[in-house]
Amino acid sequence: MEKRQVNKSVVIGTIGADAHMIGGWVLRRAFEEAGFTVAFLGAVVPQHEFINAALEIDADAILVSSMYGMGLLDCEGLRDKCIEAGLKDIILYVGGTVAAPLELEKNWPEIERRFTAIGFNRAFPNTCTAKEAVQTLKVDLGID
Amino acid sequence: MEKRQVNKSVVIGTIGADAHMIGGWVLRRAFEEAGFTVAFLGAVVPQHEFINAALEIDADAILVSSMYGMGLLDCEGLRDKCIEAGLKDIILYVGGTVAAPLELEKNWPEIERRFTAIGFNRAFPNTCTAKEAVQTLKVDLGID
Amino acid sequence: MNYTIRNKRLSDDEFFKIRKEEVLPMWETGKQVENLDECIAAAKELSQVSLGAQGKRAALKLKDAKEKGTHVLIPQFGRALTEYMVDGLSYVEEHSELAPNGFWLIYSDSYTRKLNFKKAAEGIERSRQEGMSMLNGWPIVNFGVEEARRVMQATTVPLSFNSTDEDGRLASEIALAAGFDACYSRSLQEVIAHCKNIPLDEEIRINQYEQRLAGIYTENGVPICPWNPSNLTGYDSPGYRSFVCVSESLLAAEQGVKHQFIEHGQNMNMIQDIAMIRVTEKLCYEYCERFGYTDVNFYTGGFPFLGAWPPRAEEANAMIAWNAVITMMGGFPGVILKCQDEAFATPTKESMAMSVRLAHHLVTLMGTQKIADSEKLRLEEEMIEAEVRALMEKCLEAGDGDMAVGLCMGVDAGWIDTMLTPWKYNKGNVTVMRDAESAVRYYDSGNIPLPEEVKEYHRQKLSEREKKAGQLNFEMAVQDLQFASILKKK
Amino acid sequence: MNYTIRNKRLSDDEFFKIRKEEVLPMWETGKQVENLDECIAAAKELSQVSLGAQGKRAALKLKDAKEKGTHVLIPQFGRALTEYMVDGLSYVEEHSELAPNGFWLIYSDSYTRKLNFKKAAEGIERSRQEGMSMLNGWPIVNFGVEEARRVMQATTVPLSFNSTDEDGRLASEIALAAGFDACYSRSLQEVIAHCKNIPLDEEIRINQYEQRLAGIYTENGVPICPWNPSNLTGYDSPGYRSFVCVSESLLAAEQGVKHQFIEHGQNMNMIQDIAMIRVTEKLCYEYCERFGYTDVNFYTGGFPFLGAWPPRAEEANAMIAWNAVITMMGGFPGVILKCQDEAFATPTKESMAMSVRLAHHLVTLMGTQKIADSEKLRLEEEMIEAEVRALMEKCLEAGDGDMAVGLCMGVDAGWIDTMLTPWKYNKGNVTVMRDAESAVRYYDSGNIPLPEEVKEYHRQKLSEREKKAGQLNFEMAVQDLQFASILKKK
Repeated sequence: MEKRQVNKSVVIGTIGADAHMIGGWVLRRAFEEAGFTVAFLGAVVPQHEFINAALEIDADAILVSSMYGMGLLDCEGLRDKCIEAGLKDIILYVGGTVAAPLELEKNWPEIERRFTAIGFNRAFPNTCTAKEAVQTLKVDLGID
Repeated sequence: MEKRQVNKSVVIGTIGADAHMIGGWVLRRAFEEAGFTVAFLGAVVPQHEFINAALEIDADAILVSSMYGMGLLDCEGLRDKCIEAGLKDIILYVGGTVAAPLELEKNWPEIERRFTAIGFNRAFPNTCTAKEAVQTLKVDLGID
Repeated sequence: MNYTIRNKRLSDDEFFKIRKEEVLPMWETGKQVENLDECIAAAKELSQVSLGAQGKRAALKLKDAKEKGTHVLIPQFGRALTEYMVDGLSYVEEHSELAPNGFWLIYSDSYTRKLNFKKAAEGIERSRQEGMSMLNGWPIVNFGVEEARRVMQATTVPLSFNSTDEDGRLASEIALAAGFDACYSRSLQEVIAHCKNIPLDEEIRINQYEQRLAGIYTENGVPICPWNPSNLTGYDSPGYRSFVCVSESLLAAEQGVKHQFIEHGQNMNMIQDIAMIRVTEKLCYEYCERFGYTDVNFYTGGFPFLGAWPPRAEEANAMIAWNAVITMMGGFPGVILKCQDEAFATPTKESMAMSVRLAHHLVTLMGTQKIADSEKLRLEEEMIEAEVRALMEKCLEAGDGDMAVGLCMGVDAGWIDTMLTPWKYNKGNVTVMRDAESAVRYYDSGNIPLPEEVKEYHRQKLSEREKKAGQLNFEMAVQDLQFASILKKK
Repeated sequence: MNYTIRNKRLSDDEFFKIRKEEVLPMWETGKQVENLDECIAAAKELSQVSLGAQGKRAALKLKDAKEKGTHVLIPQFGRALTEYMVDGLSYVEEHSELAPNGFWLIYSDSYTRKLNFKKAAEGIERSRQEGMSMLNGWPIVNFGVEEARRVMQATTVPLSFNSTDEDGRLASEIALAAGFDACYSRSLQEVIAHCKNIPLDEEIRINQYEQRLAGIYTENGVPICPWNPSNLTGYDSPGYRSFVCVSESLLAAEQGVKHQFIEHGQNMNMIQDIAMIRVTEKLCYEYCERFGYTDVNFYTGGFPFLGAWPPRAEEANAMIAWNAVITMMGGFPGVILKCQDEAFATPTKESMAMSVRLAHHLVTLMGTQKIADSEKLRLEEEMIEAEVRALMEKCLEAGDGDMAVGLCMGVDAGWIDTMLTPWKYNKGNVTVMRDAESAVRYYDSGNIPLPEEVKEYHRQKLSEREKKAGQLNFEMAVQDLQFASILKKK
């Protein structure tokens, strides 16, 4: 199978019932500055809107922000929906305060395990900077 | 042997090279208010001054204050000197911040063990109030 | 545009029609509160169980603190299961000095706030399976009024329920029937903070119901103290914050609300935060008076910084302390508390107890110390007041004396505006930045009707930063968003 | 009475005679610093190892911060063994933002401070046996100059050695030769705080040597910044605190000290603490000017509350934060830090790192915010200034222009006086209490030459408390001593 061409485009938004938009907003600026095409969906974004936007701009990656502690629940099923939509290989990142219980947040390997299990490529704690996110995606896309 | 008569008198002072006098000063007021005769020696008091004062007022107890963390070292030998001076049965209390290392201060049973080993009747952490000290001594003297 | 909304009290007919047709059917637990008289009687009973003369009523705690010049500590809590709630509230009350003078701010989870009760139910189930709280708050609607009364009985202090997001009506019904406070006064505040698609006039309509509900309880002997919060996005001009609060005080007062806890998210510049809250209180009284609402009581409070928090306990402690110091130096009775977990997770009982202990000792240490009157404070107050008055008057003029209409028109026209929000109707043509002393100023005031002297003041303040930091640019505004949370790596 | 002491610079002959006969023979390690030129050269070398343009010199760090309006964080440390010192300093520097702008305050143990080097040696031995620090500081004299240099090399920031109690001369010699700062300016401060029997004139004589030592290093290219502390007993009138500092600034200046870190223990009333420190700085410059010491630099700082601390981390955090907030709002560059362990033990490295992190984030949050000028602050400054001037002028008059003589006469006559001290020559005829806002006032001013308007001001302030709390009495003064440390039992 031929590898899909990288076209430096990402979808960014805050998933679920979460109204926190600043993390995504800062990310958007960082990716635009790094030369990416960005579909910025703001906050309170349902899963299907991420996928529609990804199709529209032929995105390399969907970057999901979640700050209110229920990211784990909100992200379940997103990979399956991507596959259904023909986005089997799209990169999925999640970042923020992704789990309400402190016992989970303080056990980051467990968080990563859980997100890997539901098809995410990476999970970033909220100490991650926008710059680091850009850098990591570039590496994952093989364009750095 | 006949039991010595209780005459409600105490010696109070801060031992060793320690200049903290306020704990002792508050104690003094509480004991005076409770009807005790108090020999108040202030701060930076060597062991022999405690004993001289105790002989002078025929004290029931010597209340040693120590706030600077070296009370354990400063108090060693006081019971022996009391015995030499004929004050075999005098009650010895120590109170304050009696050990410099946090690992000791946070292990209060060990502090008590150490002070008991060198002949003290009781050791009080610095959370003890003057009122509690008076009450405890009254019980120990059987006058409550 | 044409708006059907008016700032006018709902008649009983209107209220009970909405109640029956819209509110109670939202979820099966709505049936439990059908009989409003019984609910009010139960609330009266539950909140008189009292530690002091004020019972478990936030209004009376705040009134007492305001009169005495002291402070009411207000920690926050919300977990997926009722047993976690009971355990958490009891733990904090046992391990801190919250009682008798403080009270609780209780959160529901965000699914509940979005009326997604099915997903909340899944979260409850999931939490039971995992043995931990997988929701970011307590799904009060799913649990219903009896469970809410269990929570009320587990505490020795009042409970204020945060009835937030688009539609808090059913949640507020249940909360009030259990003896809580609820019924936040919020319309513009709420769409800016938590909504995406709802039009403002619809949000006002929904909120009028909640306000009227509070009014009915109050008229029947249970004094409800809705919060009138101005937390917004965490990055707003103090004048805008104050304006939102003052404008909404009129909407609440019209529905019969007699106690309003007016609280503002703090930007962490002491002088500016204090000036903002003082101006709000002054103008709430003044505008309510002007419209004939002469018997409304306002109590002020400070909400800790709403931007991003740092991910280490010591830095979070610095923020807890500095925010509380600002609120107390302002002389504001309500001291709302975040905790060390803020950057990470929904607050744990342990961290919340620590936060109460820290703040309580600040109360001990600071006593009745307050900021002194000064030229600087007066000037800051004047500038904020001028901004609020300009917005209020423009609203009233546009709405022909009707604040609800004026608000809608201002937002649509873009002369009511703020920088960053998930809400699609906000124009977002303004930019705020911090000045050399970390006060928040307009870098670009867009189409806000900012008086020229206020504009000039903001410009001058920003130029002080420019002198230190070089030419200001938009990147700096972005950095400002993270100034309190990003810790330097070593 | 007749005093032989005079405020007059020691001649080289006098200085080196005392050095040879009194100071170096105190303990065997004195021999190591015999050659003063070599010591100065070594100090220069050691302190130029630099993270920034200011090298490892406290004077230059403070000067820079004063010019820029920023803050220098100053944590404290002292453990029985050199390896604990090296480990502790490195740990904190690695786990906090102490470097590059902060510096250390290093404590010796109390046996060393009382020149009981034999007992310090036993403590070292005992610490080795027990595997923990059984001394409350680092016995610098026992360890000698090479070990001190090891400590200096282990840190990336300056080290200030607290040369406290009756006689810090040998300790200061060793500290300076290792590149530290030392040579506290302290005579009345010290007898009040830490001594019992030594007469003041003797204490002044001892301290003149330390001051002259600092002068010699400074004249030879190593700018020493002695602390001129006014910490006293923890319960003193702000006017008395300020007076002690101002009077001692003259004694230090006469011996050639060019940099003085004037720091005061804070009473935790923001307005009063800030007024106190500002008055001190102003009058230090003024009186030094008057006596021709025109090239002395003063840097201000705040020392956290010196009374009893609470035995729980959260309450201690409240005190760390509130004290730091006061110092920063005053605009004072030096922010001295205590830590959570204060109520319990000698600070651990872990708690000290936490304290630095908390304070550093306050610096981030507060930026350059300062207290605004106000009538209230000005009045407080006026009252303190009047008290200090009255005492200074009475001293100078009694001493016929000689501050050293005046101080001795004032103490003996009892018109220089404070409430509580271990020192037997203090009359103790004054009582201080907290007023309604927790500011410290004279309940009884004894024989202090307090101007009538100041007396009246204190009376009026206390009557405000009386209105709230009922008739004042001595018991309240006793309770005031513990107001920050006693936590209510539940």
